[in-house]
Amino acid sequence: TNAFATNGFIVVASTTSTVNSGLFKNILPKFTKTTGISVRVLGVGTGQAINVAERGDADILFVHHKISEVEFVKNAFGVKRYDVMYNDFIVVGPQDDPADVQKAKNVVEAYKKIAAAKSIFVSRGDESGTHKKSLEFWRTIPVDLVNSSGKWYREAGSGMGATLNLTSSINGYTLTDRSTWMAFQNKGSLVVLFEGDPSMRNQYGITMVNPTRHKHVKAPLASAFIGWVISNDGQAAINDFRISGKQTFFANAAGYKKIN
Amino acid sequence: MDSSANETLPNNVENKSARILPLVLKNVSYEKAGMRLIKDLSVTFNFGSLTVILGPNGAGKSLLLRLCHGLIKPSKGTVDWCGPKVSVPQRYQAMVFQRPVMLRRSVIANLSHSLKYRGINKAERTQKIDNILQHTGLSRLAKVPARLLSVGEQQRLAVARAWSLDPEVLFMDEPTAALDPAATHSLENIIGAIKKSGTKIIMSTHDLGQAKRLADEVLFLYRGRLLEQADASQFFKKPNNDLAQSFMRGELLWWNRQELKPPEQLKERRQK
Amino acid sequence: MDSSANETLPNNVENKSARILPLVLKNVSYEKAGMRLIKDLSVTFNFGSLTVILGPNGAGKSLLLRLCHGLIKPSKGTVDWCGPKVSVPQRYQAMVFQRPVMLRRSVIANLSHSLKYRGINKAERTQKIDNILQHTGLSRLAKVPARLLSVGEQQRLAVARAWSLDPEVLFMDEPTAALDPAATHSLENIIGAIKKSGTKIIMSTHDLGQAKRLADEVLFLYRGRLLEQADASQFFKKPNNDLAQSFMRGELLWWNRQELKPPEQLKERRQK
Amino acid sequence: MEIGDAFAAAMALIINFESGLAEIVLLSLQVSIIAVAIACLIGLPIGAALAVFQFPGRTAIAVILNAMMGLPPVVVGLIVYLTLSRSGPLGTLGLLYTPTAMIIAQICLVTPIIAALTRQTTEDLWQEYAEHLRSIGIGPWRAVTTLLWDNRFSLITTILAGFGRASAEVGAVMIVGGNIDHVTRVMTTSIALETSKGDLALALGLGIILLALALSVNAAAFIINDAAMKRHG
Amino acid sequence: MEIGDAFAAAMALIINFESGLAEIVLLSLQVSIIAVAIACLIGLPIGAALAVFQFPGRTAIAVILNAMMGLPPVVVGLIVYLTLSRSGPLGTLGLLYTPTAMIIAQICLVTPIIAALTRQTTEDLWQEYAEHLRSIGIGPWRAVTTLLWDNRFSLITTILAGFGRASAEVGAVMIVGGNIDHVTRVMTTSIALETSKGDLALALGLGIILLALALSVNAAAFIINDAAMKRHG
Ligand SMILES: Nc1ncnc2c1ncn2[C@@H]1O[C@H](COP(=O)(O)OP(=O)(O)OP(=O)(O)O)[C@@H](O)[C@H]1O
Ligand SMILES: Nc1ncnc2c1ncn2[C@@H]1O[C@H](COP(=O)(O)OP(=O)(O)OP(=O)(O)O)[C@@H](O)[C@H]1O
Ligand SMILES: [Mg+2]
Ligand SMILES: [Mg+2]
Repeated sequence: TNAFATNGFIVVASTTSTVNSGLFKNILPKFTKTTGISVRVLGVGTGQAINVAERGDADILFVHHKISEVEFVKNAFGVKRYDVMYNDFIVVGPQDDPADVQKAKNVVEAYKKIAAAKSIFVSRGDESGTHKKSLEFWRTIPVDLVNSSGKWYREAGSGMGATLNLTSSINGYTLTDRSTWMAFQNKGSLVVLFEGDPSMRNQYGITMVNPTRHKHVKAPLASAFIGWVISNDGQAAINDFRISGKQTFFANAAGYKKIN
Repeated sequence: MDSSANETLPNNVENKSARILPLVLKNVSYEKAGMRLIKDLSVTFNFGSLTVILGPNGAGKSLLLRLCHGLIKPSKGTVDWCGPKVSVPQRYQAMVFQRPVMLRRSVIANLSHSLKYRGINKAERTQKIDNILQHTGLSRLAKVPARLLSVGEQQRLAVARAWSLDPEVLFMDEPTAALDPAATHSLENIIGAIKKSGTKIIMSTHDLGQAKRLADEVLFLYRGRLLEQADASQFFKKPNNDLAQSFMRGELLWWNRQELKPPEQLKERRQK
Repeated sequence: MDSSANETLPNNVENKSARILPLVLKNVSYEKAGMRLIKDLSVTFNFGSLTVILGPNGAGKSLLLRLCHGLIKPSKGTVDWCGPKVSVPQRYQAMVFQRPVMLRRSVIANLSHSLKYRGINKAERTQKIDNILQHTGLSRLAKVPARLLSVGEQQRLAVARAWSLDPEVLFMDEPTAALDPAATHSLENIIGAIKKSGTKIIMSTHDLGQAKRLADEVLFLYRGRLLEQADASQFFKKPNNDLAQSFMRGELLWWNRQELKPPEQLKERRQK
Repeated sequence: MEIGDAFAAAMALIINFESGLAEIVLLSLQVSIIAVAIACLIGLPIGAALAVFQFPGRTAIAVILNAMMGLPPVVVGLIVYLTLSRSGPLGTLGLLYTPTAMIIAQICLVTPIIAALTRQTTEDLWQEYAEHLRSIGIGPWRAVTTLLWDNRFSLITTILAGFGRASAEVGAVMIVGGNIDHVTRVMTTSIALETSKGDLALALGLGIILLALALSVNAAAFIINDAAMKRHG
Repeated sequence: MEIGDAFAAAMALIINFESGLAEIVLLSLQVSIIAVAIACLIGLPIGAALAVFQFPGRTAIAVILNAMMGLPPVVVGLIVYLTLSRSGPLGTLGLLYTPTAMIIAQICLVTPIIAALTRQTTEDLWQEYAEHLRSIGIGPWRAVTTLLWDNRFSLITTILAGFGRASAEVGAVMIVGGNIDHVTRVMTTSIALETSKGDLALALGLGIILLALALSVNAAAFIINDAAMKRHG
C-alpha cells in the first residue's frame, strides 16, 4: 500500500518503561500494518539507549530525559527531537505509610518526610531518567545521601522493574514512572502514596539518529515511523493504550495538540 | 623376599582356624556381552591346601579368581562361604591382581591405606609395614610414588599389600610373572611360609615348574570350563584330561584346538 | 602364534637392509627426581643379532629400552641412530611394552590404528591384520574391545601390533611374561622368524631359559649400570661379572647386595 | 506460595501452547546448540592439543584458559557488542541484534569452558596413551584425534557443561541480541523480562520450561552416548 | 575505540584506588569463594558417590545433575528470592538482599557443576581403582574419600570451573542481592549497572579488573596445586 512495504525494519532504542508496559506491543502492529515496516524495539536503560543510538546501532531514540535528548541533537548525533507523550512519576510505598507521605503537600515534602522518618527509600541508582528525576527532588532537601547509602537510603543500581521488586519485598518507598507501575505485578503491599505534583511530569521524546553521521541509518523508514508516531493515527493509538482499563500515556505531539 | 627370614614373617598363626572357609561354587556360570566366559563350574576350596589354577591364556583363570573373591557376581549358580564368620567375608580375604592397582600415593601409603581401613592402629601399622617392606625388598623404595616403580617392583608391592592384610584366604593371579628369578624364588618361599601359617592360597600361574613346586591341588581350566581337578602329585604325573595333557606338553593353543580333538561340548563359545 | 606357519609370516624380508642401525649410546645417564636411574651407559647395537637384556627388577631394563626407542631423553650422553635414514627413525622401530597400552577400541581397530598412521592403505591393512591375527591366535577376538581381553591376550595383541609395523628394530619388554607355555613357545618361534627376516630385536626377559634359546648377545644391567655385555654363548657358559654370576644362579637380590660384595661404585644410589 | 503458581503458569503456557512460546523455545535451542557445536569444533582440539603439545608458555595458557571459564557474560556481551556495533570494527556486517550475534557471544563464553575441561580430561588419557602413540611415531595432531576419539564418552559431560552455560546465560545475549520480540527473544531474556515486570510466576513458569528443555537435551545426549558406548564397548 | 578507553578506565580505577572499588572487589571474592567452598563440600562427595554407589535411578540422577549444570541464574535467583522473601518459607530469617542470600544462590548454581564434573572424573578413576578397593573391603563412603584424595590434582579444574561460574554470574546475585550499594554490590552487578548507564568504558574497565582477579585466583590455585603435585609425585 505504500513505498516502504519492502519488509524493511528499523531499530528503536528505548527504555524498559515503554517496553515493559506493553505500549509498543500494542501500537506497533498498527504501524506495521499500514506501512509494512517492522520495528525492533530495544528496552534498555536510558543511558544505554543513548549510547546505543550514538554509536549508530539504532535508527531512532525514544526515551524520557529531555536534557540528554537535546544534548544528543546538539552534538549532531540526532536530527530533531519531537515530543511524543507524557505520563507522570509517582511515589509508591507500603500501605501503612510509616513516613506519612500521603499527607504531603508536594513531592519535596514527601521526600522530606521519608528522610525524617529514615524510612527505607530505594533509589534506582542507575542514572536513568527516573533516577535523575528523583535526585532533583533530593537535592532540594538538606540530607546526606552519601552517608545514608546502605542504611535507609538503598541504591539498587538496577532497572525500574528490579527496583520495584526490591521495594516490594523490603516494604520501602520509591519513585517510579506510572506505566511501569501499572504493568508491574509483584506489588505486594505497595500502593501509590503520592502523585499529581506538576514537577513529576514525565515527558517522552523521539529523535532520528543522524544519517549523515551514520550512513546505514534507514532515514526514510525512520522518518516514516516518527511521522506516524506524531501523526493523528499514532497519537490516537497511544491514547487508546490501556493497562487494566486505565490510560497510561498521554499523547502530546505538537501537531496533535493543535487538533485536539 | 628374603627367604632366610621365614621365622619373622608377620603372619599371625594362632588366628588361623577356618573362619570363612570352605568356599563352595555350585554350577557357576559367568556371562558377559552374550558370551559364556565361565561355564557350569562347581568346586569346593577347603582349608589348608594350596590350589593352583592352570590353563591357557583366556581360559578364565582371572575371572574365576574374581568370582571367588566376590568382585564379580555369577550369572548363574552360587558362590558361598560356609565358615562361621561369613557375614563379612571380605575381611578375611585378600587378592594380588594380575595387573595390580597402584594408588596414586607412595609405596608406604599404598600399604597403610588398606591397613587403615582394616582398623589397624598407627603403631601396629608402622611396625607391620616396616617388616613387610623388608621381606619384599621394598624398604628403600618406601617413599617413592608407587606408580613410578618398575613393573616387577609394583608386583612386589601388590604382594606386600595383600600379605599385610593377614588374610585367611589369599588369591594370587600370576604373582611372579614380572619378578626376576631370585625374587621368584624368594616369593615361592614366602608363599610356603604363608601357607604354613594357615592361610589358604588360591593362585594362578603359567610357570609349570612353580606350580609343581607349590601346588597341593590343581584346577585345570579351559575355555571357561573346569576340565580337571586333581591332587598335584597325580596331576603332574599324568593328567586325566587329554587337553590338560597337551597343555602340560606345551602344545595346547586354545585357538587351534580342533587339531587336538576336544570334547564336543566345547564348541559353542563365541559363536555369535 | 602358530609356529608351523613361519613361512607365511607377514614380514617383508627384502626391505631389510640397515636403514637406521647401528644405534649408538654414548655415556648415557638418566636422572629423575634427583636419582640416577641409568648410569654412564655406553653400548652399540648392530644389525642382525638378537640382544637380550637381563637384570633384576628395577635394574633399569625398561628405562634402557625406552631410551633406545627415543621415548625418554637421556639427562647426559647421546643416543644416536647412525644408519642412512635417520631423519625419521621412529618409522623404522616398534616396541612391545611391559604393560601394553590398549586403545579403547576393538582388537582390530588397535591394529589398524597404527598401520593407518604409517600410511598403509586399507586393502593392504585388512590383509595384513588378518594374517597377523591368525599368527597370534587372536582371530576370534578381532571384534572384542581390547581392554576386556585377558592379560595374556593383551600381550599378544601388543606383539601383533608392533610386529605389524614391520620395523627394522623391534624392542620387546618381557613379551612372554603373561603368556601360557604354548604361546610362549610359539612366540619364541615367531621371534626367531622375525629375526631371520632381518629385524634387529632388543628384548628383556626374566626367563633365563628363553634368553638362552634366543639371545645372540646379552647385556647384564644392575642398578642402572651395564655390568656386562657379552656373546650369549660365552655369557651362558660363565659370565665374567660376579653379580651376573650370582644372578644366573638365582641368588641376586638387589636389595641385599651388600652380602654379595659388589663393586664400590655402586653405593651412591638413592642416598638422598 | 509462588512456586505453585509457577507450575500452574508453566502448565498454562504449555497447554495454551502459543506460537510465541514455540518461537522463543526454538530460537533458544537453535542459538545454544549452534554455539556449542562451534565451540566444540574450536575448544576440543585446542584443549586436547594443550594436553599433548609441549612448548614454553603451555602452563600459562592452561591457567589463562582455566580463568577464562569465568568470563563474565556481561563483559563478553560488551566486547562482542563493541566489535559488532556500527562504529566497531565489524560494524559493516550489520550483525548486532541478530541471532548470529548471540551465537558469537555464546561461542566466546563456551569455548574456554570446553577447552579447559577437555585439556584436563585429555591429559589424564594422554598419560596412559603417550608412550604407545609416540612409539608408533604419530604426530601430535594425530595424537589429538586419537585422544579425542577414544575419550568421547567422557567428553560428553564436558560438552554438556558448555551447553549448560550457553542455554542458561542471559547477560551476553541480552546485550548483543537486545531481547527484541520475534527476532532475538530467547528463554532466558524472556525470563529476565517477566521478572522485571514483576510477573514472577510467569518468569518461573518459563524457567521450568527451560529446565525441562535442558533436561531433554541432556537425556538425549545420554541415551545416544550410552547406545554408542554399548556398541563400542 | 572503546577497548582502549576500557583499559584506561581500568587503570584509572586501580590508580585512584577508591575504597568503593576495594569494597566491591572484596565482597565479590568473599561471596564467590565462600559459595564455591560450600559447593565443594556438597558437590565433591555427591559427585564421587554417584560414581561409586550402584542403585536404581543412578543414571537418572546423573542425567539430572548434568542438566542442572544449565540452571539459569535468573531462575535460581527467583527461587531463592521466593524462598527468602518475607512472604516465603524462610522469610523470617531476613536474609534477602544480604551477601548470605547471594552466597546461597551461588551455591545452588555451582554445586551441580562441581558434582557433575566430579562424577565424570571420579568415574574414570573408579574404573581403575574399583577392584582393589572392593578387594580390601572398604565401604563405598571410604572409597569416595580415597577417590577424591587420589584425584585431587584433576579435580582442581572442576573446582575452578565452579569458581568461574560463581564469579562471573550476575543474574542470580542481582535478584537476591539487589545490587545495593555498600551492601550487596559486587563486580558483576557493577558492570551490569555501568552498562545500563551507558558507560561502557567503565563497565569494561571493571570487567578487566574482574578478569584479572579471576586470573590471580586461577594462578594461585595452579601454583598451590603444582607444588602439592611435586611433593606427592
Ligand atoms: N568383561 C568382559 N567382557 C567380555 N569378555 C571378557 C570380559 N572379561 C574377560 N573376558 C574374556 O574372558 C576370557 C577369560 O578371561 P580371563 O582374564 O579370566 O583369562 P585368563 O585365564 O586369566 O587369561 P590370562 O592367562 O591371559 O590371564 C578372555 O577371553 C577374555 O577376553
Ligand atoms: N619416573 C621415575 N621416577 C622415579 N623413579 C623411576 C622412574 N621410572 C623408573 N624409576 C625407577 O627406576 C628403576 C628402574 O626402572 P625400570 O622400569 O627400568 O626397571 P626394570 O629393570 O624394567 O624392572 P622390572 O624387571 O621390574 O621391569 C626402578 O627402581 C624404578 O623405581
Ligand atoms: Mg588372567
Ligand atoms: Mg621393566
